[in-house]
Amino acid sequence: MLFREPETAALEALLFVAKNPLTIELLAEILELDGLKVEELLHELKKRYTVDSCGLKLLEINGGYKLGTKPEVARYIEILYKQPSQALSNAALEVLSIIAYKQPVTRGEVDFIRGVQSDRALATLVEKGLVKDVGRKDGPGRPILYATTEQFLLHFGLRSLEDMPNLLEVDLVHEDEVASTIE
Amino acid sequence: MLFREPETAALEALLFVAKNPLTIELLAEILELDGLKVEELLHELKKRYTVDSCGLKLLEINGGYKLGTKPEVARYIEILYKQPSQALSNAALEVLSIIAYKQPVTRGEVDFIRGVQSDRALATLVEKGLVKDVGRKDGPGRPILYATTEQFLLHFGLRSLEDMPNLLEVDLVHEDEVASTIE
Amino acid sequence: METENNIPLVELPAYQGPLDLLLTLIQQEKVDIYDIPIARIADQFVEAVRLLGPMDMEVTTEFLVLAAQLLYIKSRDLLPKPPKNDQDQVGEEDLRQELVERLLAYRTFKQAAQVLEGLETSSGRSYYREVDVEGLLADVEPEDPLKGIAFDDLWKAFCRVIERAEKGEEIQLVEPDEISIDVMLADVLRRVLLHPKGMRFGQLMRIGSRMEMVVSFLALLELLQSGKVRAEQLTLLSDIMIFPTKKAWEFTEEE
Repeated sequence: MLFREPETAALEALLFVAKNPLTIELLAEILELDGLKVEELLHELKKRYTVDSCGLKLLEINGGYKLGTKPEVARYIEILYKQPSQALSNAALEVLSIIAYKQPVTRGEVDFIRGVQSDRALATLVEKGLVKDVGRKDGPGRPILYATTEQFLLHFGLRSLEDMPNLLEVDLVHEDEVASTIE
Repeated sequence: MLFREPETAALEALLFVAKNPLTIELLAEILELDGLKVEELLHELKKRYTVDSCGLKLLEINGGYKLGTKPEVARYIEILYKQPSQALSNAALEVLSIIAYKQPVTRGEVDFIRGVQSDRALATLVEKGLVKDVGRKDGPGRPILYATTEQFLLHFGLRSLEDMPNLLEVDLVHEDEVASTIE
Repeated sequence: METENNIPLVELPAYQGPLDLLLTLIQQEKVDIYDIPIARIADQFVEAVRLLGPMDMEVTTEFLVLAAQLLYIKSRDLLPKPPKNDQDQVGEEDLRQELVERLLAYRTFKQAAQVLEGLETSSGRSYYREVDVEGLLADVEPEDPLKGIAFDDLWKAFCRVIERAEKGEEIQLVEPDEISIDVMLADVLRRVLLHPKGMRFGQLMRIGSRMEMVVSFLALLELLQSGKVRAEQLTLLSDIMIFPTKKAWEFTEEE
């Protein structure tokens, strides 16, 4: 056979127990295979999961791989968790989009762009693990800087921040000018 | 035909995310199937996992079900989670040597002998299981007494503390200046 | 152009903020964001804020600040234009320009938020396992923390401690006549403690200044008196040996 069964099994198990996405390099090291072979096995796994009776899905994120459940079965898991999925509010989405495109960014900068206080929305995003504190900005008050998390990428089905849709070029230029007036 | 693909997928996803084993009753309720049908689907999953290229396993724990990894792949998981052991610092070795010879001994005593604070080194040794708290010394403040652990003896192949090379013997081996002053 | 001064009924229940409201008004008017008819928009804005009714104070303040800004720009517009070189002219242009830029930036992110919302729906919801690393690690034998360390290494570490005590570096840094008996007491005791098999008297009296020797002798006498060390002399002319006693350890934790 073309495929190495024990290594495929090990690969699946590793993805199952890993807390963070696993890179091909790390997998290659643990499995004692070369990177190409690991990619092949990952591809094989991905294919295996496509069958309808399978509830799992292989996700690529920030150059790493992770197991998750298929979106089709989400409603069952929400019953288990007794948590109907709550869509993010418009305010939260606005704050999130500002952080996503301008990260790292302070609450004051977000407030300025939105023209309104964003503390509640920001707290919700932090609580949901979509945004996190990544340090402090130099300058008066040393305000906290926020950035998006891996959970953010997972939530929106993005493989990395580069996958984010481009903002209109023109608007971005203006937006930068505004940003410079904030400092 | 016999099997319900979407429900099997949902079942697998539920077992995948579950923190605690899920009972057939609960699964039946979430999947809106009767218990017998759930058992059938579980059986189907179990069979699917038997192939060699699969690293997962259906676990039955206390009448509940969840997913786990096959024992065959355990060694890979160990590699993933094995923390590279950090070499002990010189400070930690010094503290360990003092505790080995003077045990039971308090932190204050170790500090006094070394002429420097030893709290960090001592904490490391306790965390690594080489040194342990063996009670309190009578006297003001009733400070904690530390002694070496079984793991310490095991490492050096000592059956008991009496087996520790005593200072005098070790001195004979070392002809350096320090040793010769001890006599 | 001011024929219909009646305010269009704004049917948006909640604005994300004053910029959101302003943007909505501009969109309703179908005017260019770079060429806002300030007078009309300002009036509509003020009216809309009035209609928004009771909101919490902070939010209201933000709407009022922008309303005031709009009215200010409007009032400047209505005044006869001063000569070109006047500084106020520049000030007004700046205000307008800043407002446009803020609106554009806000609009960009509002659109981005809508894109994210779309992504949220289209990507579907995946769930992940909460991995219990502690539990997994419980089954994994931890690596020997002493890996690669021989008993000899431990002994060498102990020698370093002894060496440092012998050097007594803290004391040598101090001027001899400033040596306090307490410091010397600790120094002597530390060295005796490290030699449980006894230390020769001569060895204990380190070569140093006369003062240092005197003080260390005094320290030794005090240690003898308090019973923390004892002295032994096997024959009349042999070395006097100094030993730590059980009491030697009683110095502790009072620092």
